[in-house]
Amino acid sequence: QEDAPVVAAASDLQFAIEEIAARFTEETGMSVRLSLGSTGNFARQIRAGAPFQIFMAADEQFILDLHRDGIVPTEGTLYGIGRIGVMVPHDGPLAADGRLDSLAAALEAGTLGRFAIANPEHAPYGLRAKEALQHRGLWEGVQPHLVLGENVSQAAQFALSGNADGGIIAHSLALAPQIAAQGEFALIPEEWHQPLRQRMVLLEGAGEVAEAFYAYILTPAAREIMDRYGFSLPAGG
Amino acid sequence: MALDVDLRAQAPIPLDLGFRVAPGEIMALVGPSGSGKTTILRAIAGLWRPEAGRVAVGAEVWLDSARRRWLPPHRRRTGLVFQNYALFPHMTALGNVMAAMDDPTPDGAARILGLVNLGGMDARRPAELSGGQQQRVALARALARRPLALLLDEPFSAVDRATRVRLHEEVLALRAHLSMPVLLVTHDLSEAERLADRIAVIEQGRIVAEGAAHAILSDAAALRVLGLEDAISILPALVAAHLPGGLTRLEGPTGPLLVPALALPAGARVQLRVRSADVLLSRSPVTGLSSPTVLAARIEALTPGQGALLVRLRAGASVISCRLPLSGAQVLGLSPGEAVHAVLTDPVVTELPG
Amino acid sequence: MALDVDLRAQAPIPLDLGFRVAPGEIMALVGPSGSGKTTILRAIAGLWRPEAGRVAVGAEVWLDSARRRWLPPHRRRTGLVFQNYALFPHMTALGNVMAAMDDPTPDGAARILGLVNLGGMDARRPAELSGGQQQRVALARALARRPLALLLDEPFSAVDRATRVRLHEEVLALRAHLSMPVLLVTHDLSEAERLADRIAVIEQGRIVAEGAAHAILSDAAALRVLGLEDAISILPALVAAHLPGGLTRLEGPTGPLLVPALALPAGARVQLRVRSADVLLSRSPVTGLSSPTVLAARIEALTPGQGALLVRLRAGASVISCRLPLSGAQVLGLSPGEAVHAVLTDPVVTELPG
Amino acid sequence: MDWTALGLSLRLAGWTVALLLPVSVLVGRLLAYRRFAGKGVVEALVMLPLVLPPTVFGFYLLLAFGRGAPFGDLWQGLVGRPLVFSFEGLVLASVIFNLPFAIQPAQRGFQAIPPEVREAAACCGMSPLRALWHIELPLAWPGVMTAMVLTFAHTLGEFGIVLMVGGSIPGETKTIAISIYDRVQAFDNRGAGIMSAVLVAISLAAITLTYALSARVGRRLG
Amino acid sequence: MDWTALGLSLRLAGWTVALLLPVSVLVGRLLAYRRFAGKGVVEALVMLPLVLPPTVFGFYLLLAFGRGAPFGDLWQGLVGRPLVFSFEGLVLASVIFNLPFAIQPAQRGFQAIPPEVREAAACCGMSPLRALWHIELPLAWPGVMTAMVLTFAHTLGEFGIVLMVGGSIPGETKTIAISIYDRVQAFDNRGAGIMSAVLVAISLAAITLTYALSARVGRRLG
Ligand SMILES: Nc1ncnc2c1ncn2[C@@H]1O[C@H](COP(=O)(O)OP(=O)(O)OP(=O)(O)O)[C@@H](O)[C@H]1O
Ligand SMILES: Nc1ncnc2c1ncn2[C@@H]1O[C@H](COP(=O)(O)OP(=O)(O)OP(=O)(O)O)[C@@H](O)[C@H]1O
Ligand code: MOO
Ligand SMILES: [Mg+2]
Ligand SMILES: [Mg+2]
Repeated sequence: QEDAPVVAAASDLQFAIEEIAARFTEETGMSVRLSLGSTGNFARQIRAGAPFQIFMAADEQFILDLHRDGIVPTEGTLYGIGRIGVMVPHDGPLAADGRLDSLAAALEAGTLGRFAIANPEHAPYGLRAKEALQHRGLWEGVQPHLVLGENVSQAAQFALSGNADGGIIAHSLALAPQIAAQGEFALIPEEWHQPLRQRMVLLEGAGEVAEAFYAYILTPAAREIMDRYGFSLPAGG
Repeated sequence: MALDVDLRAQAPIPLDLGFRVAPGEIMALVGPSGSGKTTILRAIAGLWRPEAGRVAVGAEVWLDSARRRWLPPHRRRTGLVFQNYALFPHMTALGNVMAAMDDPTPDGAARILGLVNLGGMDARRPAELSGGQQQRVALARALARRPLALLLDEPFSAVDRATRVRLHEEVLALRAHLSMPVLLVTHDLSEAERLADRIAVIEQGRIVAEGAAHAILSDAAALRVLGLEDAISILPALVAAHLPGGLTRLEGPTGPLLVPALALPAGARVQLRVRSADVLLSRSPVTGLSSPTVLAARIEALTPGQGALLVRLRAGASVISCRLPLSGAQVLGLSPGEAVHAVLTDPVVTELPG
Repeated sequence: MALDVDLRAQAPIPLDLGFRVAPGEIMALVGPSGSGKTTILRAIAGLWRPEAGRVAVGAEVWLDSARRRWLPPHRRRTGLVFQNYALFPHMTALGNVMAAMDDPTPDGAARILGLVNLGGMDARRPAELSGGQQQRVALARALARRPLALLLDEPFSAVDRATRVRLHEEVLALRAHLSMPVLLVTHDLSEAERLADRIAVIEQGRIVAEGAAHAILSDAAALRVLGLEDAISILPALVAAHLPGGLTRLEGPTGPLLVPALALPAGARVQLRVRSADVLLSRSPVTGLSSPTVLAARIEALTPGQGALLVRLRAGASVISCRLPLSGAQVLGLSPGEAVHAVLTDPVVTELPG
Repeated sequence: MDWTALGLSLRLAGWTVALLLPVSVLVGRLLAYRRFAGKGVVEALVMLPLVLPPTVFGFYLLLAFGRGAPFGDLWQGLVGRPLVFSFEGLVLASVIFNLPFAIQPAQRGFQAIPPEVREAAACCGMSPLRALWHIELPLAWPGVMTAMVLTFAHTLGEFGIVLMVGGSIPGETKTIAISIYDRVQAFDNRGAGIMSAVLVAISLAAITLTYALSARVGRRLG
Repeated sequence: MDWTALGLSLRLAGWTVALLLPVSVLVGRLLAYRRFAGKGVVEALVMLPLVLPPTVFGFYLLLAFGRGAPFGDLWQGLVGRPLVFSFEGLVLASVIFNLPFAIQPAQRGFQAIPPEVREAAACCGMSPLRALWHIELPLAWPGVMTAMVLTFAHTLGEFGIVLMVGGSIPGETKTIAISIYDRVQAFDNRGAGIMSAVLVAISLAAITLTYALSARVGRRLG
């Protein structure tokens, strides 16, 4: 365990990656250690020499930048496209409605309370949420109501704690049973925002186990889990 | 108002005593180190709570364990000089005094500091004062409160003789003026003698002797508790007449007494204090000696003491203690019942109030 | 080894003095409150650094501002009793004493506590001790260090008379035994008289009088600084013979002197101390008085004092101060140059070392 | 430079110190002088807000202050607006979180006063309140000072709790700490550096000034 | 329950306290007794690690300790492994971050010793070192104690710095604080609750015990 390779994974992968890692250990007898956090933080830590062997980012740009700067050997592989959607607590004032009509109505009526998204300044899911809101023409109006999570997981926290009327969170989180149970979720149309292209990369000095796990994520068994948590992969992507 | 004190405790030291100090009276508590003197003052001030007892000033009851009455220290109007001063370190001398005043004014506080000979030290903090100066600030602070009972725990121990004499006078003046009961803890018997009306000798938390100062100071047993053999006799008298040649004649229970001229009117009540070592005896009448104070007396008792003979004389209604070197007694060949002439070589004459 | 002290400073108080204390000698520092006595001890111990000066014990130089030498306090082997004790509050009495010992053993520390009459208080912390008990722990701690110089700042002020007498004896014994210089700050002149070989009178940071104890105690000017008018005369003498009738004959510069029998061998050197108020004068020879100590003297000077006449007598090579009530002088009609008989009513005879 | 956030942080720190000063004095004094059963446990309890990670602590506050929780609803009923995502909520959270800093050093400050000095105050006729004001406070001042400076500094830098119960609302709950963090996360190192420098400079000045003033206050109270 | 993380946190807190104890005593004593120009500024500087948000502070440590930074490279050259993302790195970060807690209360503790007691120690022939050990430390103990308990508790709860400098590597730098936060993030409230409860219980016990023991230590040193 002590020398099992460390996988740095964006927090939207929280549930999917845990399941994949468990399955991996079951099948191969090898194990990895998971470190979940914000993509930006991981990128910075990798620049500072963090001993991760695999980096799974929520936004491929971070990995492309690392590669450009010669910090990671390859451009890595796309492992999924993230989706966002509206999550509202049960019995909340808003309806879970992917086209955000309920949100727009509440705004109009002046009944909207707090609305949670991840911080668009640095959280990939936050930025996509912002784009979607802009696309729907709600960005200006909703701003005074926003509460910002440090990452998408915290945004979900806010959305569901009963202190906000709802929020825009990752599909992957909404699919997790413990979150799904707390509210209703509806996907926002894919075209409303830039795609959340999620890329992973093997870092310099990655060992055999890391390589095996990296490969495993792309196997159908793992893909099935990824799909289940909403990380669809476009055919041939 | 009189101070009534009655204290009983087992811990931290056994204590079992009671006494009363009249208004305007100074009572000295004397006794060996560790006998409980400070503890008594602390109990009166309310800083220590005895297991049982009663403390009252006049009708104001500060402690009555029978009735579960207990007044906290700040509600008791005491002026306490702590043995270790306990000044407020962050305040100046003036600030310390003002802290105890009901209507604090810098002028008032400065006046009290003047009383204890500390004029000009107003702005100094305790750390910038010498030991004796700190002690005097503590005294000034205790006085500033205009207390119902003044509790002085060795208040002059760090003060030089000259200042001490002056402070004695201040305390006496104050006592007469404010007529409050004063409790004075001291190890200096001449201080007790000069200041106190009554003395209580404390030993192991009990009063082993108590009485008028002159009685205690001539009580050999009481003095032995204090490690002293030197008794002091006190003779009351009235000023009778002023004689030519710088003499004053007193009349008292001992018969007429000549003393160096006093600046007191005829009829004034005075008291003579004589150390037992300052009494000389002669079989024949004494004349032509530089000390005029000679009286006729009769030997009541002869007790051999440490390297000396203790002689108890009776002169009229008074008793005079006299300590003679053994040789002196042998030379004279004294025996009880004999008449002698006693020369009082250095009597201290003080006026009595009233 | 002798203690050499020379101190000069402007702040916080002006200080300008120097003195030397021989090994085995006790020098008393007396003076009004705030005159700088504590400051002097602190400078010697290294707790305060004067602007200029020199402090040395024998060849060991602790401070020499000319040579920029300065030894920190813990490297100076002093035993200092602080005026406010400064005990270590977290340690027991025993711990306090052991803290100052080179080879700390509980037995050794307990022995020293016994010396200061504190047997059985070993396990008490300062907060559980009375004022006088704390002061004695401080004394024990200072002694425990086996210092090269013992510095005592009013070390007995909180101690009762009986204990004080005992402590005086301890200090004298120790001084003789260890032969270290001792500096004693005290306000109690009888203490200075009993303990000190020499006295320095401090006023405003200067020595205004310094000399053998008997000289200072009979120096009216010096005493006035201390607020005293009561001079003490000191007469050296040799034990000549023991007479029948409980008397001893002394020979000295004053001629023969009879005193109550002494338990000293013939040839022993002694010294008589007489308070000026304890001298009576007579024109005619005195006999039959209970005090045997009478000597012939000549009047050197007559000075009117406060309500008294101060008489300076010469007897052989010695000078005796005498304070007479004005009346006494008038009765006798004294004038300078006359021969008189002086009765010493209560001389204190002490043996001199050697 | 996000001046709004800095102003908010300073306001937050100011309120926290102002509210904790009496608590620090009263509870610190109580723990210093009173003896009671289980005092050791109380002293340890005072430390607890430190032990939980601020984010986790904040999470529980979010639950406790939030809609549906008794306290949150009570507040909403009384004040008319929710406690979470509001400045008041931050102040409350900050007060709770800073309890250990506020109480412990003050307690030590009170303990350091020699007992006979407090006794002398009583014998001078000072009521406990006057003694507190004129004697105990000036003498315990270094400890209380430490308590307040620690609280002030810690509130400025507090991040996790604010993140959890604040929601990063500009002008309301987006403190300078969050703002700097956002710059860092956005890889705007220069912006973060400037803000950090300003924050550090202001804090340094504020603390130095406080120390200097406190020496005077100590004297004035005397 | 993540026992590995708890063990790691306790180890980290232990090391931090152990390393800061001498610093707290020496620097605290220095600030308490020495007078020098600019002391007020030094005292304020000591407070600074508190003022920056831990995450930001951690970010700068990451820059200072990381690859390419002189200090980080020096360490790597000497020890053979990087300082950041290692337990040693966490300890170092934690030591720096806890300086204010460690120094301030200790300083007050030393200041509370009456000067004449220290003078008496010197007059008893105690060298400064012996006086420190036998007199000053036992008397300043409450302050030093407070410093260490604050440090201990704060290290257990520290999150931001550990996250930044550590990288949350299980068994190496993933402390209990991060582990609890992860549970919270994963909406595993039950897991987070259990871990929080265990952490609180252990801390409570540890602090209570420390207070009790410290009373004894104070006595023993006497
Ligand atoms: N820090 C200071 N600032 C100003 N004056 C001071 C300071 N310390 C001492 N003094 C003054 O120096 C003088 C000498 O003090 P010192 O303690 O030596 O006197 P002392 O002779 O020991 O008096 P006492 O018999 O009352 O103890 C005093 O008048 C005192 O007020
Ligand atoms: N907390 C305590 N625990 C045990 N004994 C104590 C405690 N406090 C005081 N004592 C003892 O009580 C006795 C009386 O103390 P107190 O201070 O009343 O004496 P005192 O007569 O004032 O002595 P001194 O003249 O030396 O000041 C002393 O023997 C002292 O050791
Ligand atoms: O990768 Mo995140 O969870 O949007 O910070
Ligand atoms: Mg006492
Ligand atoms: Mg002095």
